[in-house]
Amino acid sequence: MKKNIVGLIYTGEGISELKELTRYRSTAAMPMLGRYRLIDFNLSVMIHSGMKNVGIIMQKNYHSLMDHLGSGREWNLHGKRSGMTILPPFMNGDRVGVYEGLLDALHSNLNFLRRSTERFIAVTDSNVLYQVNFNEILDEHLEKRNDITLLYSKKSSLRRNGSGRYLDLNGFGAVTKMEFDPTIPHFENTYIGAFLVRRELLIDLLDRSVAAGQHHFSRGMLASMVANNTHRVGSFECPGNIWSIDSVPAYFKANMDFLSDSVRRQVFRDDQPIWTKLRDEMPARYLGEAKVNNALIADGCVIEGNVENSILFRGVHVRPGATVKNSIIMQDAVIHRGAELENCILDKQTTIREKVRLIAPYAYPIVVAKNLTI
Amino acid sequence: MKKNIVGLIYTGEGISELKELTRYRSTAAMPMLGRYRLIDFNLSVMIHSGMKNVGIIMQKNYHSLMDHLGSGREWNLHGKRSGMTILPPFMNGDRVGVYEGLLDALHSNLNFLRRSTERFIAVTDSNVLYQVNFNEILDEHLEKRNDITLLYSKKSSLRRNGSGRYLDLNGFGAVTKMEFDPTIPHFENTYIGAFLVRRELLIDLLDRSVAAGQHHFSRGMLASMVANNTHRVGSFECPGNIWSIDSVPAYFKANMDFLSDSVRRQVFRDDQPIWTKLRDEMPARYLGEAKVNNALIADGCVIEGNVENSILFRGVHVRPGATVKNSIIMQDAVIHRGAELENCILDKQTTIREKVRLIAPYAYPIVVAKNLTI
Amino acid sequence: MLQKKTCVAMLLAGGQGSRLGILTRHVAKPAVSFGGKYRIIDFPLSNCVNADIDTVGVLTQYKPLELNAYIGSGAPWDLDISNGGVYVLPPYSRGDAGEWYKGTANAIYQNLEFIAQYNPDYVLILSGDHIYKCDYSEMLAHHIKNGAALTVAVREVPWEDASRFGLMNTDDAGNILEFVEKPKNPRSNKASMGVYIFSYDKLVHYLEADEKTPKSSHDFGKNVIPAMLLANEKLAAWRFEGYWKDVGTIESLWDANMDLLRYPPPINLHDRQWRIYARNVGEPPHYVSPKGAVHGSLITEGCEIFGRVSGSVLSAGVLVEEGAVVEDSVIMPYSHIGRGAVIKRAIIAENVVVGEDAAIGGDTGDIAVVGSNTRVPKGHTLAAGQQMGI
Amino acid sequence: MLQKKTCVAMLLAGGQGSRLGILTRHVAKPAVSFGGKYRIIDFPLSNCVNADIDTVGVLTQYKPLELNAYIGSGAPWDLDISNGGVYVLPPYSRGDAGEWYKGTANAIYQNLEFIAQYNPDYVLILSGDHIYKCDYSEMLAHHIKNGAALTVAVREVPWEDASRFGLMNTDDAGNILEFVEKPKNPRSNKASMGVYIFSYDKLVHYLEADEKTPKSSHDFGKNVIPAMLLANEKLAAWRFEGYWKDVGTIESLWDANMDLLRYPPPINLHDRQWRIYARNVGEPPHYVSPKGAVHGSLITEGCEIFGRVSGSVLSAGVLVEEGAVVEDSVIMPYSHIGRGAVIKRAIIAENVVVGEDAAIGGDTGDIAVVGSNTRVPKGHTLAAGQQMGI
Repeated sequence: MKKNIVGLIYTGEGISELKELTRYRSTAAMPMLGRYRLIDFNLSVMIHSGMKNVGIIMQKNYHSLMDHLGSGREWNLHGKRSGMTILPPFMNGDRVGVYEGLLDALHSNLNFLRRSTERFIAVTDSNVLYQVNFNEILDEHLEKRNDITLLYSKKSSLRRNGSGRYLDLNGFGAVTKMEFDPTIPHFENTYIGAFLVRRELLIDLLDRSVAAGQHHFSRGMLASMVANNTHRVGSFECPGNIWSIDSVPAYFKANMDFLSDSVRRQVFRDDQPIWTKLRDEMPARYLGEAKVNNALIADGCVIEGNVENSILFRGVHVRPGATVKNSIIMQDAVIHRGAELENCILDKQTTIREKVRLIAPYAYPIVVAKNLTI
Repeated sequence: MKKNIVGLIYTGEGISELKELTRYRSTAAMPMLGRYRLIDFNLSVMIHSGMKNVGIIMQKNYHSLMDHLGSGREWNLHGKRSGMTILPPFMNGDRVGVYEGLLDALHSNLNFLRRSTERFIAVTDSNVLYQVNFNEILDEHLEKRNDITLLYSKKSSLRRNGSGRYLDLNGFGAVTKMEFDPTIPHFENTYIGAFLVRRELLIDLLDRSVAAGQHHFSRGMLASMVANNTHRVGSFECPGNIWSIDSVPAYFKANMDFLSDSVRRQVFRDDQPIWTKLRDEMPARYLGEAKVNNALIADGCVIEGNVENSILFRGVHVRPGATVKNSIIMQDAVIHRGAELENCILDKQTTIREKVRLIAPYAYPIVVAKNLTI
Repeated sequence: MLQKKTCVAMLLAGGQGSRLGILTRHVAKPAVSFGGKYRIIDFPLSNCVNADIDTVGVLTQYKPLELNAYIGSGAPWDLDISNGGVYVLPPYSRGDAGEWYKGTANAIYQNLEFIAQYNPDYVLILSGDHIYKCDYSEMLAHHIKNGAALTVAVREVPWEDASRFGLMNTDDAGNILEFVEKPKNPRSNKASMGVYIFSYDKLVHYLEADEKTPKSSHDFGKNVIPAMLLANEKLAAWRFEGYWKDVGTIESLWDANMDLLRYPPPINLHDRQWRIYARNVGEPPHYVSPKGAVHGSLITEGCEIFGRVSGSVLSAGVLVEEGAVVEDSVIMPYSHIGRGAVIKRAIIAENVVVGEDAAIGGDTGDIAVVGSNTRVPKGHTLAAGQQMGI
Repeated sequence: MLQKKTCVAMLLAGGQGSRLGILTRHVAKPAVSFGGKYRIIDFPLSNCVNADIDTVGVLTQYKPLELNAYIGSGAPWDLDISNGGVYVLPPYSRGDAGEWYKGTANAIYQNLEFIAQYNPDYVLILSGDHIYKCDYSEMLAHHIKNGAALTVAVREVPWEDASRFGLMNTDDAGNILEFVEKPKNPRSNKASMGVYIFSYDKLVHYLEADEKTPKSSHDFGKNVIPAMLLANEKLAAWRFEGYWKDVGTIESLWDANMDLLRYPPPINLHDRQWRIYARNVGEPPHYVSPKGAVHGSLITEGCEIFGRVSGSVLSAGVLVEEGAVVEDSVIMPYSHIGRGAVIKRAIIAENVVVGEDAAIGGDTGDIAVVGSNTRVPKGHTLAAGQQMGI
C-alpha cells in the first residue's frame, strides 16, 4: 500500500505535425475519443498503477491543458497527501520559459524531484497512448537490478523513417545500442519515451549530465550510459496496443481504431475508468430520422442526421439531412442541414453551413480550425 | 444572492523595491503576518463581498504563488459553479509571456472576461492590503451611474514622492484629474489600483484602447477617459487602514502594525476569516525559559528563547538564549543559542548560527535571503 | 462553530416509496435512476445549488446507505464545502427506542437540531419525488417581500385532476385563505407542490405545537398548514410555472422519461444556465455498431448498441446485443439486453441481465417492470403490466 | 457501483462517554478537544489515511450532528474522495422501533450492510477514545502474513495495572491462546488496545452467530473473541510499541494534554511523516502582549494572551485577559478568561466565559471542570475536583 512511485508527465515534446490542432493547445491537451484529452490516458495509467502524486511539466500553449486539469479533483488528485502538481515553465531573471528538451525540463524542475518522497519515479512523454502497470515494471526493474528501465514497443505502427528512438537489446533485455532518427530504423524496438528509475539516481544523473555539458536526455545522457556501460539500462515491453499521436494521420487513425470492439475493451475497463473533466451534459438525443452506424457519440450530442464511422465529442449537433462520415467532430460543433463531411477533423465550436461539402481522402483528412464557420 | 461581480487580481505590478524577497516570488506571494501570503487578503476581500469566481493573472515568478493557491479548496473556490482561475502568461507563437502592463494583461485575457457570466468585474492590484466590501462599492457605482469606479485612499502613508497615481475629485466624487508619478503629489487621493466596472464595458474599453494604440491602463486609458470626458469615472474611498507593500520598509511596517490590537481587530474578524493554505502544524510550544513580549506567533513554532516585537511564521525555532527583536522570521527558520537579531527580515528556511548578531536600525531592516545560513 | 445561513433546505426523501414497487426494493426512491444519467434526487439538489442554497439535509428512513454512497462528499453538486454541504439524516435512535418518521412534519421536527446548527432565517422544505427545475431563490424573495410566515409553491392543475391535490384558495394578493387536502368538490385549481418556505421561528413554533397535538398525523398539508391558517398567520402562495412531474408511480416515472424524448422536450436538460448535476460514472462515449440502430431515444455514455433501440431512454453502461429490440422503454444503468430479446413499454432497473430471446412487455397495456440485479431467463416472457425481481 | 476496497475501517465512536462528565454533555466523546488544535477523533482518522485506508465508517449513537458537522465532507483528512471517504453512521430506525447499539459487536453488526458495499477483504475496528500514532498497514501486513482470522493489537502494560485490561496469553509465534477480560490474577501483561483486524468473511460469520446467541452482551472482548478461540480460529497478536493513552476520564484527558508539554514529548505531533490532521479554524497567529507571559505551554493560533499562562494547553481563539492566571490547565476553543481570574489544574471546555476574579481549581487535588458554553460569574470560586456547566 506504500506510495512507491511518483509520476511525471512531460508535455513539451514539440511536435509540429499536428498542425492547426496544436496551435492553441499542447499535444497532451489533444481531444481524444469523444470526451477525453490525451493526458487523461497518461494520468489513468499512473493512477491505476497506484501513484498518488503526479507532476506535469508544462511547456508552450498550456492554457487549455491547465483549464482541463483544474484542481485535479476528477482524478482524485486533489488531497493533502496526494496531488497533481502543475509545473509551468520558469520565468524569472534570464529564463523565458522555453525548455531545450527533456533534460533541461527535468533539471529545471529538480525541486519537484527533491521534494517528492517516493523511492521511484516514472517519467513519460505525453504523446503516447498505451496501457501498462508500472508496478509490474517496478517488479522487473528490481528483479533485473536495472538502474533505469526504458519502455518500448515492437509495434511496427510506431516506426517512422527518419525519426524516432530505437533500442537494440540483449537476451536479458538490457539495452546495448540506441539509434536516433535513423533514415530507416535498424532495431525493431521503439523507445516510447517513458522510463522508471530510482528518484535519487535520476537527480544524480541529471546533475552529472548537465555538469558534463549534455543537452539531450536520450541522445546524450541515456546514449552515453549505454555506450559507456556506466549503468544498467534495462527495458520493458509495453503490452497490447499503443499509439503515438505525432501527426494528423496518426491522430486520426488512433481515434478511428477505437471503433473496434476489441480495442475499446482493452482500454476502457470496468475496474479502471479513465477519468476526465466533467461537463454535466445530458445524454445524447436521437431525433427524427437520425441514422447512426459504427460511431462513438458523447453525452450532450443531438443527432438528427446521418453519422457513420465517426467520433462525436460532447455537444455536437448533426442537423437533419447532414451526413458525417469517417470524421472526428470536436465539442459543440454544428453540422447544418444537407452538409456532407468525409474524412474531416473539426475542431471545437466549428460550424458547417447548410449543404457545404468537405470531402477528403482517408490518408489526408481535412482539419478545420477551432471556431471557424465554413 | 446572485453572483454579480467577478473578481480579477493582477499580480504583475513589477515592484523591485522588495529586493531579495521577490527574487523567487511575486509580490502577491509575499509571506505576511505569520501564516498568510499577501494575496490571501485580496482573495478574502473578494470572497467576503460574495464573489464566487476570481481570476488571477500571473506574471513572472509565479511558481510559489501557484503552489500556495493549489486547487482553491482552502478558499472554497474549488467547485463547478465557483472557482479560482489561474491565468498564467501566454506562451505561444511569438509571445514570450511578459505583459507590458495591466492593459496588455487584461487584453491578453479577454477570454476570461468574455467567458465570465457576472455583470460586473472588480479588478485589483495585488500589492495592497485593505478591507472593503465590493457590494457597497457596487451600490454607489449604480447610484451615481458611474461607468467605472476607482478606489482611493486619503491615507498619507500611501503617498510617495516621485511615484503613485493621484486623483482630483469634484464634489460628487467624480474624477476630474489624474496625476502619475509626480515629484510631489498635488492631490490628496491615492488611487490604489482597484476598480469596479461593468464587464461588457471593460471588454469594450480594452478593445478600443488597444486599437487606438494605448499602452497604459491608467496613464493611458483611464487618463484619456477623464481628460476627454467620454465616460463617468467615479471614485470610492477605502475605509480604515490600508497598506501598500512596495518596499522593504513598507513591508516591514505593515507587518509590525499588526502588533496593535486595534489593527488586528479591524482585519481579523470572527465573521470573515482570512483563509490560507493549510500546513497541519501542531500548536506553538513554549519550552524552558521562553520569554515572549508583544509578538505574533504561528502554529508549529518552538520558543525556547526571547522574542520581542516580532512576527514568527510557522515552524520557526528560537533556541534557548537566542533573542529576536523587532523582526519578521519566515517559516522554518532556526535561531540558534545566543544569536541576537534586531530589525531583521529572515526569509524561509534560514539558519542563524550560535551567537551570531544581526542588528540594524528600524528604518533599514536587514533582509536575509531564503535558505541562507549565517 | 458553524456560520449562520440565510436558508437551509430540508429534503424529504420519503419512505419506502411502495408505489414504485420493485424499483425501490433495493434503493430509496430519490436514488432511482431517471433520464439516462440522473437520479431523482439530482433535481432538487441541483435546484438548490443553482439557487445558491448550499446547506441541505436529506431525510430518509429507508436505505440510507445507498443515498449516502450516491451523495458521498457532495462534490458532484458543489456541496463539499467547509461550512454547509449535504447531509443524509436517517431517523436515529435516541435511546432504547428510536422512531420512524411519523409524517412529513415529524421528520423535520426530529431534525430541528440539525437546522439549529446553522441558525437560519428561513427553511426550505422539499420533497424527493418530483422532476422539475425551480429557482427557489425567487420563491424566497417572494416570501421575504410578503413578510409571510410560510410560502407554499403552487401550480395550476387541470380542474378535472384538482381533487387529487392539496388545493389552496387565495385572495387577489396571493394570500392563502384556505387549504384543503384532496377535496371532492374543488373550489380552486391551485395545487400545492409540497415545496414550502418557512420563516425559521414560525417553523419551530408550529412543529413543536404539532408534536404536542394528540391525534395529529404530523403532516404539513393536513395538520401544520391548517393550524397556521387557524392562528391567522400570513401564508403566501408562490406560483410556479413550468414543467413539474410527480414520479411516484411506475406509470408516471415512465411517462416522465418519455417526456424527454418529445421535441422540443417539455423540460430542457440542455440548459447551461441551470444544469442538473449528477454523479459521474466515468464511461466512454456510447457506441452504435454497424448493425445497431437508434431512433428517437436518449442514449447515455458507456452504452453499446448492437441491436435496435427506439423511443427509449438508456442509462450509462447499457448493452443491447445484436438482434435485441428495445422499444418505448427505460433501461437503467449497466443492464444487459441479450441477443434477440424484445423489450416493449417496460422499465428495466439496474444491473439486470435479460437473457436471449426473452420477451418483456407489450405494445399496449401497463408498463412491465424488471427489478434491479434480476436475471431474466433465456426465452422468458413477462407480459405487459407484470413485474419480476429479486 | 462502488469499487472494491482491500480494507474498510469502522470507528466505534462510543456512547455518551459519561466518565468525561459535563465535557460530553454537548458533544460526543470523539469530538472533544485535545492538544490545542485537535479533536480526539483526529487521531484514529489521521492514522487511517496515513496508513492508506480511505474508507471509514464512524459509529456513534450520541450527538451525531456535531460529529457530522466536524467531519463534513472529510476534506481535512483527504477523505473527500469519490469512492470511499468517511461516513457518520448513527443507529437508524429500521421500522417502528430502532435500537441503540447494544455493544461493540452489535454496533458493527448493525452496519454490516455499510461494509458490504465495499466488499472488502479485511475490516479494521477502532475505538474513538485513544491518543496514539499507529501504522495500521503494518498490522494488516502482519494479519495477512499470519493468515489470521483476527489480529488484535496488544501492548505490554505494567504488571500492577494489568488487571484493568483485557489480557492475552500467546504462544511463541504470537498466536492468541487465551483472552481474559480484567482477570484478578493476570497471567499475562499483554493488553488489548481495542484495535482489531478481521478477515471479512470471519467477521460476518461471528457477528451473525453472536447476534443469535442469547444473553450475549454483544461485545468483541467478552463474546466474539472467546467464541472464535473456542472454534479454534487463528487469532494473532500484533505488538504495538509507542505512546498510547486512553482519554476516557477527566484525569486521563488532562494527563494526556500535560504529556504534550514534556520535553521531549512522549508523542511527537511535529512529525511530518505522520501528520495528525484536523479541521482548520482560520485564525491568525496567536498574540502575546507586552504584559502577557507564557511558559511551558502549548498555544494555538487565534489565542490572545494578556495575562500569565504556564504549564497549560490553550486551544484556538482563547483569550486570557490582563491579570488572569492560567496554570496547569487545558482551555478549549474560544473560551475567555476574564481579568484577574485564576485557573489552576482545570479543564475549561469550549466557549466558556470565566468572569473577572473567578477562581477555578487548586494547586492540588482533582481536576476542576467547566462545561462548554458556561458563564462563570464574576468572583465565583470552583474548588479542585468540582464541576460546573449548563
